[in-house]
Amino acid sequence: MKVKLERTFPMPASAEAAWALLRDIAGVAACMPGAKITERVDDTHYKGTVAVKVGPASLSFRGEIEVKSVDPSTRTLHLFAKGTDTTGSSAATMDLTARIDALDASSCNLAGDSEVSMSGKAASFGARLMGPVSDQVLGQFAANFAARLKEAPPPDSGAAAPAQGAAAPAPEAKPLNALALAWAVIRDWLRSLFTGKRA
Amino acid sequence: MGDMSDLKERQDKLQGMGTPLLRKEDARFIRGQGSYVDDIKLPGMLFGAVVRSPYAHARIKKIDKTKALACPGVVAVLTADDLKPVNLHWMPTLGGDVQAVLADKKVCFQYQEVAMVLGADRAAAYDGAALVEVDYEELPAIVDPKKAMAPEAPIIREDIQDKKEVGHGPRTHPNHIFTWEAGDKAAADAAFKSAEVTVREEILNPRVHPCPLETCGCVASFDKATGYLTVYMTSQAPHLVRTVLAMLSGIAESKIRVVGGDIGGGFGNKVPVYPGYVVAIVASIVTGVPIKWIESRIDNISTTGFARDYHGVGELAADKDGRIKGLRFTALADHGAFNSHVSATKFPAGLFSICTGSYAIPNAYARVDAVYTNKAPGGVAYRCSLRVTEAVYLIERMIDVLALKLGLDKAEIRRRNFVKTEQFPYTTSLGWTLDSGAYHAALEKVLKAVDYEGLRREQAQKRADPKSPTLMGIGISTFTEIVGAGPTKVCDILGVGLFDSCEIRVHPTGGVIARLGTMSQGQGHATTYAQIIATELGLPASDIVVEEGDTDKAPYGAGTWGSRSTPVSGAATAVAARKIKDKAKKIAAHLLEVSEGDLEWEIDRFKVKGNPSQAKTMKEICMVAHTGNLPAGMEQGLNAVTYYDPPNLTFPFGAYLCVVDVDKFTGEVKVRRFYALDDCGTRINPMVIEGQIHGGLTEAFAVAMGQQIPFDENGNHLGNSLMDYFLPTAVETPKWETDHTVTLCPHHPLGAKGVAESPHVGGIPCFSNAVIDAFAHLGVTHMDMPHSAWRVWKQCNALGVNKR
Amino acid sequence: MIPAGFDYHSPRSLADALKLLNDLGGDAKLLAGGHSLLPMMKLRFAEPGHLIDLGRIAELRGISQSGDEIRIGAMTTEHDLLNSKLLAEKVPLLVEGAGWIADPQVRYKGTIGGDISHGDPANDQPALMVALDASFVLTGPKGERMVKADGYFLGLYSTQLAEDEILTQIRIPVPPAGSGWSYQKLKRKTGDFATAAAAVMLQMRGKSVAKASIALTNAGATVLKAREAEASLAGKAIDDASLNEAARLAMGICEPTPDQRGDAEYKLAMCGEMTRRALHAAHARAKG
Amino acid sequence: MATARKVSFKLNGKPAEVTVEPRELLIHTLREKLAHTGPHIGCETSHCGACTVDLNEMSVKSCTVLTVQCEGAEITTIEGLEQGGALHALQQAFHEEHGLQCGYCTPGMITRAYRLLKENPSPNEQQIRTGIAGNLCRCTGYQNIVKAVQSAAKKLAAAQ
Repeated sequence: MKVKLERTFPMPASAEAAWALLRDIAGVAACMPGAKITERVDDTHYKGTVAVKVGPASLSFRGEIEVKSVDPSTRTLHLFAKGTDTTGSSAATMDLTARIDALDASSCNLAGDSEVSMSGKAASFGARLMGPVSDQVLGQFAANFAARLKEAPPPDSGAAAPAQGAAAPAPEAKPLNALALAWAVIRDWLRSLFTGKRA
Repeated sequence: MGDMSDLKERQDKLQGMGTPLLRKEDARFIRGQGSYVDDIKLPGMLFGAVVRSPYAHARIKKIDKTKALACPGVVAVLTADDLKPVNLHWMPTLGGDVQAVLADKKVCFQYQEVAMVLGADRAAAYDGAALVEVDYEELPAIVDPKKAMAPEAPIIREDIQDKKEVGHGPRTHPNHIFTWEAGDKAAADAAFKSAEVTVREEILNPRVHPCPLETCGCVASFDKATGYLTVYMTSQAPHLVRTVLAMLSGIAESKIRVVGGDIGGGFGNKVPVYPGYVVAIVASIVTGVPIKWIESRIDNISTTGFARDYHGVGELAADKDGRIKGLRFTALADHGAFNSHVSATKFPAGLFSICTGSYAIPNAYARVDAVYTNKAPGGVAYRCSLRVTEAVYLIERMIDVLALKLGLDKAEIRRRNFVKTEQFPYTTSLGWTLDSGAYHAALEKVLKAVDYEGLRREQAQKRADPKSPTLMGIGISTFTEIVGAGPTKVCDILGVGLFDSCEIRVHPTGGVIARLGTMSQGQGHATTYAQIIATELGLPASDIVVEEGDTDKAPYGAGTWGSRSTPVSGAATAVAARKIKDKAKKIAAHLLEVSEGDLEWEIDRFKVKGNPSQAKTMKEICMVAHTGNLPAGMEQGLNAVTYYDPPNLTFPFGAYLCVVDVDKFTGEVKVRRFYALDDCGTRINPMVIEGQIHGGLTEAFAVAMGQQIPFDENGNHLGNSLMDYFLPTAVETPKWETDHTVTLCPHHPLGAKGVAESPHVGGIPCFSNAVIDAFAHLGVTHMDMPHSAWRVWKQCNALGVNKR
Repeated sequence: MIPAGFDYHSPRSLADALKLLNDLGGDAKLLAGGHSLLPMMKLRFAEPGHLIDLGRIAELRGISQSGDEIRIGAMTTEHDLLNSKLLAEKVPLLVEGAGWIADPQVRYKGTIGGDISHGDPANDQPALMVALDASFVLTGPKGERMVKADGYFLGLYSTQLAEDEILTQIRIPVPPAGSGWSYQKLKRKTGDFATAAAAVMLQMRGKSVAKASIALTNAGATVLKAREAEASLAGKAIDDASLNEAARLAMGICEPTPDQRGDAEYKLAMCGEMTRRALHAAHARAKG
Repeated sequence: MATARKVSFKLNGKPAEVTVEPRELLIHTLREKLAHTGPHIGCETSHCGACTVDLNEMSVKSCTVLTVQCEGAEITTIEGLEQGGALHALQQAFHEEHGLQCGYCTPGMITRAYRLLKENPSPNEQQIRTGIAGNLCRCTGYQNIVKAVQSAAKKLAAAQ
């Protein structure tokens, strides 16, 4: 099962600030609902876990993240993450290209282009959920990202060590459902801003 | 002269052939006392749970058992590396290929067996299975067979990539399995060149699954002290399985006992030998304790014995009156990751060459190309003989396509092409000799019964009325089946000829025990075989016990699939009974002090011609056969065993008609009427036959209207639970009307043919023909199965008939 | 398939259940009929540490009338709804709807509260509740609060029910006498979720529509209330033109997810078709 | 790991007590701890009905009921329908109307029909078909099952 999503979210901060946060992998991970960096292998390779919670169901994936490219000139980050769930019966990959487009001094757009693919039992049973869930995850990610930009100035130098990242101001985002209420409140705000259409 | 009432009373007492005798096997089933494999519980038994691949194609980098082994109740975790020392990590398949028992370095289809966790109980085994950590490196998967032989296609089977052939002739690509041809291509091509009319259609038989209500499973018990292996398993062919196990394990076949027990439906799914069985057996040999392995439903639909996946192209050439001059049928067969497709050695594409159907077609050519894909292996015959549904579907669809092209009525075009009764035995241009048939009579009886003309008039009115919310379709199928493999000169599996057997022992007081090489999965063998013996020997069916499926008790046979039981074992039963009857006659002549020539048989006794008071009943003879008062030199006892090698297959046929109403706005198809006339020759138990027809039609309905195993582009299985896989309930299932004619099989001792598969084989094209006929006036020549509301609506929408 | 291990609690009173829910926190799941949760647990998609079985809390079960309101305990089974004389008389839509849910065995165990709380847009009760303008009583440590069905469903599997709350009662205003009703559900087979379904309540004044209430099942991330479609019918007669327009407007708000039941195009069309048929059937039943 | 607990209930009229983990499903308790192998496992996702038993006068799919939920319950399985050596009218009718073939769905089917007839003693064909829609059969096509339920209903009515 593959789902392609292109989304653009407005961010309440300068492109520089947003870019600084975006290039901090641990910080980015912390914005992913239920995600956590557990180990930094090297500058471009990390190990982590992500717990996706869909109602009573929850899948927790453990796997690797590879930073394919970081391009300051276009403020573009290209990540590839793959993992298998803890029961070994499902697997997932996510190919994410995130770009910061400046709007004005205090705002910018976070443009995300992601392809999520599922394998195994989760694909067999979750087909009808994948689209909506990916959509919610991405929207949640944007909301957290925006929140973090508001909260605290992100580390301004290079890719922060994961330890710092993990200990960064904003706590690791809670799994999706816990934030359902908040999510619902921002949902329409996000909807109204969606520019892309599902491929 | 015995008076009539007395004769009738004696006749009725036997409850022999032709009587709707209630089934003997029901007694235990209605009490919940059946003995299915999962009911078996042996002391110290462990449970095996299989760890399966989430990927359709991937390398296995590492398997870490640590966490699983630390799990409470987990006894062991077996992987390919553990099976290597006993050389059982790979096994031969019924298709002449090899199959990984547990994935060896790579997985080639989703849900493939990677490891088995042995636990003290089910729960522990499943807990352990969830803790086995496998590192995969995903590889690109091939899901569409049409892309399998592309130059850049990833190689699925690296283990055999250099092999020039896998059992069935030269390979042209690493993902190619075999190419099989039948008929005279030049003659067929010539017929097409000179033809007045030709039609061509691409026709898919989608990948489906037989999905019996009981999944597959086994209990393997190896006795280290005696070296004796007992396997209780869900097998339609216990003796063949025992032979395979002997080949695999090196254990003497005399020390292997396979027990079928009661089987909760098979429909082809329970013919092959699956990795789960083999791992359980190895595990029992290694641990010395009994191992139970039972498939989950998801495992069953995802990994064992799928059917079809034939991507066909049909072509017919005819004159302008619709007389068929030539046929060219080809198919691309998706066999999945291993060729464990069930087939007779000489028939890699099964009996696909029956595809000339009920019609006299002078020139024909058939070809099947089989390829590997990253899907589950299998290719079993789902309630049909090998590849017969695919063949019959093609011809019954194509003749409709031809009728449409010529503007001919669909009944009329069949009349014009039927093999005529006087032409039997008729040898087809693809080499089969059809034993007997009365095709015209069957069709006319059906058309009259349903008032065909009236239906066509109603259809014409509906078509003329744009306000009609429904489209009406009328489907006809006049099929010829081919069932009852052997003969051994033509059919073998792994070298074992497809004969079958029956051993009959008659006891002094007239009780009879009969043992056969077949295996009932609900067909009622214990009843119908008893009826054959009752009629042949004049002993009441109630005193005749039939046993099957325990290889220690029953004589060797190829099992029950492809409607073999009546054509082959039924014949064996009759022949064995007749051997006994011949001996009985000698005894009777001896007792009555007359020559055998002076005796005649009457229901249950031999009597002296012209002196009816002088007679010996079979019951009397049974006792005498066990005394000393026998003809000089004759041995005691009344026993016989027969191994029957049929001279030919049998060719049951039928004429079906289906009326559907299609909802233009939802695409839902309502089956208004289904009339099924079957001709299976002599009818041994009409009640059982009717039950088989009902069941077969219902499975045909499921296949035509909803069954398909869907995959996404990564080879993910998208419908492997009973939520998605279509098994109709009593609400969706139509009501069936049945009828019959009787045309005896000339070469069967009882004149009988097989029947259980006809309704499936003949039913599927009938439903399709009905649905497509609903759109025929709009120029639609074909729609692929399954005719789900969604797909049918898409047709309505494309044609714009659903505009409000 | 066997669930992962968990601890089981079967409180005898609502108070005990709330206390357990509070003490055990996020690791606990409420068990109602179990036909959504247990299969997920058997597939090990869900591995809660604790199950709190609401099955033995008598106060959560029963159907009664209080004033012009029908009150249904959250643990009342679909089977009970199907066989309730009171509902047959006062809220026949609920009886008709319940008959379309799953199969007989599942209806004996499945509860109206469980169906609603699950927050699955493919479930049937959400649309029935929205069409009937029902309200839900949510009970938590701080007591009770009332929430309208319309607005209760936030997203896929997410509702306004807080983690420390239990849906305890459903309240349905008795529809005016003469109201028409219908639940039209298209599905592949018995026991399947809807490909698309529409619940309709309809009040007529003479030949024209006084009030229409339309809710759609499995047409988006939550149950959808087809407001524009409802509005378009106000004051109009039910005829081909008004039905087509209502169906068109209903389809306008649907975002069905493609799956084995159909692609988006088909499901969207079926949302319209079910709306049309439900309105048609409701009209045939409406008096006034 | 969750602690096992004692659960007692009445099984076919006789008291039964088992010690089970909370996660144990009723079907496994019946089949593996109490030697009642009449109810079968067919799908595990509560679609096929092969595991149907009668629990407190409800037809339930015992693969989707926890044994711990059955404390104090009255459970009837196919094994409990035969009374004093006499088959229940449904068991007899399934035999006489050829309402079974492989026999795998039969215990669940008959147990379901038993409750159906208690609630509706004279169902018409459509009511029977919807009444057994939670039970799948792969062999019979249901036609003879419907006949069997109808004939049992008549017999039971006559016996009243």
